[in-house]
Amino acid sequence: MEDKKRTILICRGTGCESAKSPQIQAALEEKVQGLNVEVKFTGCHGMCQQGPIVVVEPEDIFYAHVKLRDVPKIVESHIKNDEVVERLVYEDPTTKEKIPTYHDIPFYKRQKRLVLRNCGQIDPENIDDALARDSYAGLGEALKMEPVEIVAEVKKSGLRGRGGGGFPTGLKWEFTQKAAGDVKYVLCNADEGDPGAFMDRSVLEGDPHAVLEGMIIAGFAISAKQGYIYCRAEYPLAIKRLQIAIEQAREHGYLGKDILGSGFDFDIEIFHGAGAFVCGEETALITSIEGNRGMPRNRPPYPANEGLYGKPTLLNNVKTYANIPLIITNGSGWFADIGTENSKGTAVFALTGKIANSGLIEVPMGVTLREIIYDIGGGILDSKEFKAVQTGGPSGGCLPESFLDTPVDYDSLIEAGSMMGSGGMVVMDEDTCMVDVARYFLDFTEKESCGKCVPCRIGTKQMLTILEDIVEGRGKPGDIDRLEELAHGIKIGSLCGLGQTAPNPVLTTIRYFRDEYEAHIYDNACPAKQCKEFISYHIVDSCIGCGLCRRNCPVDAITGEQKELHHIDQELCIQCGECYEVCPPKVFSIEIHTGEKSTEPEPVLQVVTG
Amino acid sequence: MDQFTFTIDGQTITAEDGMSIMDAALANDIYIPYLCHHPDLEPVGACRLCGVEVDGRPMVMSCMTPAKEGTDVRTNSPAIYQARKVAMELLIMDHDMDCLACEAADDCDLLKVSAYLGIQPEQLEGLRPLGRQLPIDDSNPYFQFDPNKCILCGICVRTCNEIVGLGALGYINRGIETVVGTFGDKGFVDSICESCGECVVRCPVGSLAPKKPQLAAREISTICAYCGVGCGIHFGVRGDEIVSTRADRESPANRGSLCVKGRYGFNFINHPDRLTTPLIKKDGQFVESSWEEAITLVADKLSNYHGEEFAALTSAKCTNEDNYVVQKFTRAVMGTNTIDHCARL
Amino acid sequence: MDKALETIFSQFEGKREEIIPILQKVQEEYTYLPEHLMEEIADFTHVPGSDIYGVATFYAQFRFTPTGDKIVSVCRGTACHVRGAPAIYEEITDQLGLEGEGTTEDQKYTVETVACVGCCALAPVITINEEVHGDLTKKKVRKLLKKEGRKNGR
Amino acid sequence: MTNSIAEIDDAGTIFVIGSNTTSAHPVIGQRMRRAARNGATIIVANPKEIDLVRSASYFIQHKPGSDVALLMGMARYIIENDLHDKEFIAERCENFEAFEESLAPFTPEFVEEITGVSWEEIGQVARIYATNQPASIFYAMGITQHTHGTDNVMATANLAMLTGSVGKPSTGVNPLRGQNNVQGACDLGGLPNVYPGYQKVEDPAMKEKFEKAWGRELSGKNGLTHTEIFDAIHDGTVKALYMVGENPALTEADAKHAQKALDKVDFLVSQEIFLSESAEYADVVFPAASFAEKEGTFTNTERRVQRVRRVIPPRGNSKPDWWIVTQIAQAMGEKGFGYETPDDVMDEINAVTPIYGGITYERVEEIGLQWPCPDADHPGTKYLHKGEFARGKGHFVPLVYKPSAEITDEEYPLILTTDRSLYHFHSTMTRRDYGLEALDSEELVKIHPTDAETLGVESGDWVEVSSRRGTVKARAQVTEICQPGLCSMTFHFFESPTNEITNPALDPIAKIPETKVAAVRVKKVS
Repeated sequence: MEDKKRTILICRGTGCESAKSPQIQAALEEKVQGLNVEVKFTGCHGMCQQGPIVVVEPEDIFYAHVKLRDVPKIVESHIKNDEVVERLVYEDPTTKEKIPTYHDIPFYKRQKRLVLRNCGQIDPENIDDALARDSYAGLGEALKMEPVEIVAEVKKSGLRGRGGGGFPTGLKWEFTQKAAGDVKYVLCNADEGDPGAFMDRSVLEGDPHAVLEGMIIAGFAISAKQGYIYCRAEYPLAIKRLQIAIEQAREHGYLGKDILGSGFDFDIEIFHGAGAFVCGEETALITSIEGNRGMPRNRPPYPANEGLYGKPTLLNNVKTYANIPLIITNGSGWFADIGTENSKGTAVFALTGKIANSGLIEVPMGVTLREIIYDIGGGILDSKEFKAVQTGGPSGGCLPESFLDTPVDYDSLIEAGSMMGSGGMVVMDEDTCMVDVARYFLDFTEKESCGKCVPCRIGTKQMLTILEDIVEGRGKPGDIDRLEELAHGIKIGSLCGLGQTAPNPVLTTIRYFRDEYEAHIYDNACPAKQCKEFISYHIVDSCIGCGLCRRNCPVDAITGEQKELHHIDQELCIQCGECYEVCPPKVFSIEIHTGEKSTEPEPVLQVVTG
Repeated sequence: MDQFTFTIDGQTITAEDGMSIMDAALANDIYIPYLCHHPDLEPVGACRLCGVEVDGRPMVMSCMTPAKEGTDVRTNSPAIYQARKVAMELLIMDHDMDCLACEAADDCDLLKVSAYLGIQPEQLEGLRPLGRQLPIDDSNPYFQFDPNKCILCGICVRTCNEIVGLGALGYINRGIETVVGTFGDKGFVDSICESCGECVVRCPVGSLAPKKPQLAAREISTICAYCGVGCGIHFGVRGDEIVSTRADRESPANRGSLCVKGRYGFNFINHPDRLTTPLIKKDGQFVESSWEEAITLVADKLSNYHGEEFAALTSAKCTNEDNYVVQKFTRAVMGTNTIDHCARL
Repeated sequence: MDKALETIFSQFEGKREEIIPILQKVQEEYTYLPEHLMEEIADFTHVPGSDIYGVATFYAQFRFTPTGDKIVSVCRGTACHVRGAPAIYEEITDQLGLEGEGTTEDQKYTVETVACVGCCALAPVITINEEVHGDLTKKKVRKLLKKEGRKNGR
Repeated sequence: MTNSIAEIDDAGTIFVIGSNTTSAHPVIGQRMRRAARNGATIIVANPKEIDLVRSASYFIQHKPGSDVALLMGMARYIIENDLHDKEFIAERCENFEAFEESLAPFTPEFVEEITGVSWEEIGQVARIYATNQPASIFYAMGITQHTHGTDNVMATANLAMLTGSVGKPSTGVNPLRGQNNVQGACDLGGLPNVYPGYQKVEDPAMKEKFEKAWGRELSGKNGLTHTEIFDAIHDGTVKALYMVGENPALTEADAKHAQKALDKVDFLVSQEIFLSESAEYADVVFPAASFAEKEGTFTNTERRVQRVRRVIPPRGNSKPDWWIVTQIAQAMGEKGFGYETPDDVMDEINAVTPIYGGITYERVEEIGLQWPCPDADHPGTKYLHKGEFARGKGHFVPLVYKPSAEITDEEYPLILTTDRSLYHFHSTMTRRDYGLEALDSEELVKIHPTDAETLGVESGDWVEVSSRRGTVKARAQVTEICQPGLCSMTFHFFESPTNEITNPALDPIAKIPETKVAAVRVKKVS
């Protein structure tokens, strides 16, 4: 077996890089000198929690949590002696079962990776690696087609915008193609701002050529000569790899003048976003590229007719473009066979929150939330109770357990009061306060509102203030109705998608978790025991008097002799939770109570005289 | 220009090509509430109050949407009322509602729209007051800027850009923190602001307001007396005093614009230094005299000079008629062509 | 004009759409956007100063005061939030003696929050000068800052 | 102005030379900036970086007094690059060959040397002016207040004719007139060489016409100009001076000279609204009604005659200027001064002034009329020289470069130029407005940082500015608005009477003093 050629793949997505994967790569390269082994790095595998990840091929062995000191062991035992390093193979966090081979890991088994086809498989900084996996094959075919044929293919595929809105991509292409004008632009929205989402980042870091290829095909289809990728500056690695990919694509004749001898000219530039979530909105993104405050414009006119510099402009999300080469190569029929009747293809999610397997997943449209959360995600972290799943980021909603069997597609999620969004999926457990979640999202949208239109600018602030009052014990009867009324007014009144969807987290939490709101307002209780104003910490009889909590209490509220039952002075306690955290797990003698505070009549209006 | 018809609330109205729904409505005396619209400026659709229903499509911004032949526009529907009401309630809760002490109280668009929507105080119960305590900029001698009353309609910012072409004002920060301000958020006088007051004139609320009350009893039109542009001005008069100015929109010279001198620099007229009676110098001192005495004196004296001995300086500040009389006097009475003025200075 | 600024300007034509890239380069060079440089940018791009200032204050990336030696960015993404980011943020500001976002008196640290660094699987996450630190607890934060402090000679 | 203010909106190129438009003609300045926003190309040529530069696409910062070299250089470039309008020149102009010959000395090297501007930049703006039509030229005192001011004006006219930029909408040569009614004062004969309507006093026919109209024998000899009047007082010719609202003690170049004359003259009458620096010298002072207190007309820079109305009654016992003079004439037993209202005066103007022939109060009630307007049916004239020049053919004037009267030397190493503040207009009115005074309350000597450094001067320091004629004191403002070697002051502040040091040397034809160029030295004082 000595001669067997092996490839060691080291993940260097942002997550793994933060855990020193570049050093691991360097160490491996040094150790395998003289052996028949190629060491290369790849983009993200999507299971960042398990990083750094090292995959050995052709055996398809998946090593997780690899440390620098593990390098000699891998080389000595696996490479030289064909012995898999048992200690480092992936362990299922729920079943604790060791699963050595990549494709047997349940997290991957249930997935269908189209957009993520090359992520974790190729060296994103090496175009030859991408070419070996058929990158730019779609472009070659597209250039032989008529632009109208390309648009027809995209239309037939049923692909819908992967940025979240789900507008039929082919239709958008058709509008832009038909729009009058000599100068047109192709824009890629890589301003992935949804908190809790990193799908686009992973694609850009792992397979930048797929995005470029999609954009070039789009450029050919609508007769544009220039493309821009609007990428947020918070993604330095993605920008770097895109830049390298663009340069390599130019060298290989996929970008620039007379692409592949077709006479078609097209080039792409990267625009670094400067930190404004609203720039994910298409008109805001365009005004931002033009050098302005990223404030959305009224539509119509739509970008397809009047976009960047007033010219017809096609704007799609990273993942939308990444789908295009596949549609061209495999045909629209092949693509349309995947997914549901109205939602074709796959959905990519960043599955995060209180979930056992956090990570990036790709599934065919139509699988249920339950399958994603339990079969792929491995269920709730630490065996807690599932409470809600949030999709669509700040524009989406929180769905309770009763919706777990909802199929994941554009229309079903909207019907349930949430939305597909660009792919964030955050799982919440029993310890998550849903009022606080609503407050969190409103805090986000309030900070990210551009400030142009009244409903969004002041409305998000007004809702946030009411929500803050509720979680901090100043809620008033009537607040829930007021929130709903505001929410409806803001939804219909706001200028752009940010404001129109900002109330969704509030509306869905009220719709599905109204009891939690009521508990805060009427019972002085936070059922999730999260809101400080409503909770108190108590030491119960199982206390062994170790003194850990006493020593860690920042306000000296805990008293008690060594080895005796301790006591928390409720007057002094600031509910910081330090005692709860330090109490040894096997002792577990700190309890959190809620709803015990007396209801004090609140002075509604104070008239001060004199 | 081509004309066409469409209906607003069932009433058939005539519009011209290029008119927005709002333009057409206003031209036909149909009121649609708005705060950020101004006829001189490009529309932005920010206040969201002018939304109408077009052929059943809700919330079409009437300020930005061209009127189209044959369309059915509704200025009111439950959804539109709801959106407007919420927007208005939000604005009120974010606004310093000290109306009695406000310069704009007699002409405040916020109050006007609020009245149109019938907003009642008890309706606001349960909403949290968001008013901020931002410092008032009173650096300019003629007007002040109170950001706590600002509704961010952007009319001032657009005016400074589109009308004045200066860009002294812009938006600062983002979201609820957004304020109108100058470069570096300094006082108006420490910026490139030229104090022309075009923004003050257009502010729909009391945020940018003149420091002195300006309500006039009547208006009289004349021409500015400063530079050669010859701007048309309507002076507002109360009793015997000029209390306000308004640019003449019909004047081809200024088309509704004025500069700082023209708009505000009229206070010299009532200055206590004004000469109010003829003065005759006696023993090196000026002594007040009657018109008769002074006229007689000058007539007598001038009879002693003729031709080259006399010279007159007339004035580029005076009227054509003044100048004609002075030159005629010089030429016909004093017998010389030595008359000049500061044309060259 | 400043030599560094001249070098930056030499890479641009002075067009309106270059404002954001120019501001980014200037901040990269000076760590923040000094007022007099924004005036120079206004002249260079023929855009009113108020407009430049408006653009700069719109985007979270731009700063108007010099930063500390280390920039600690606390992610406030959803995944981080539900996994304890607020406590992490509190711990960091407590440890550095700050009231909220800002720079320490000794100019060693600047603490800020960011929308989402896209490392949600490692939540809660902070970055220190672009280096990502994930799966944090209060304890880990204390250790991390101690380590940074040693590097910093603090 | 040959053209109208409103035509600015549609100009392709707006070439502004020797005018600080946004300060001196703010509403026109606004209009230019607005035009620039809508796509017009603004070219500013000025020794100082004036505010309008912010809206300009091109800025030529030439040396003070080098306008002829700059404009002739542009003309040369235009001809060399075949950008001139040959058809227009052939059909509508004359003397082109002589003009073309006169361009010979204006070689690129020579022009660069004189103007301090590279030939490349000059060529660039020349090309824009010639090709980005319609192109209009605007100028003000920065062109005229030179010993070669007439040459400067001719040079702008040459340039306009060369490119056919005259006699069409949004083109022309457009002097921006300073005072509100300087146009009207000129139109109505407030000049020593012409009767109302620019009818020459030396033309016997005109003399006869006015003798008949006025019933008096008239002098057929040109009178003295403004500056000459003060010399004539000094030499004893002029013994009585009648001043209507003028303040030469502050505004005349070499103001000391004027002050001495006022002191010397036998009999001095002043009609004023305030006791100005000059009125202080008078024997009799008449209190005049302000513009807001009387009826009449003003004629603006675009030749538009507009109606002035009595908004409030005259303050105290003050009276309109025409009334005062009428009273004196009557007291002197004169007939022909029986006017009871300004309307009566206008009737007479209509009768004797062809260009005002059809301008009646009734017709200017709303928006005024632009002269020439010879009769009651004439609609007025938006722009001049349409189809044909007023004089027939447009006459190209060959020019040579002449340096300014005063050049710098060791003793006076800096050039002083004057300008105006947005917040003031001359002095008497604006200084008495609390707000304008608050916005701009003192003279500031603007000086370039390199000169300031050499002199050890910082912003806010007190400095003395001295010329061969005197010294004034003011605070310094160190600013890159001025080019090195140039400093600049306004003349609004009696506390720092700038015109006591400016140069009274005259343009030989227009008799305008060279207030834009004086050699000075600046010294820091404590």
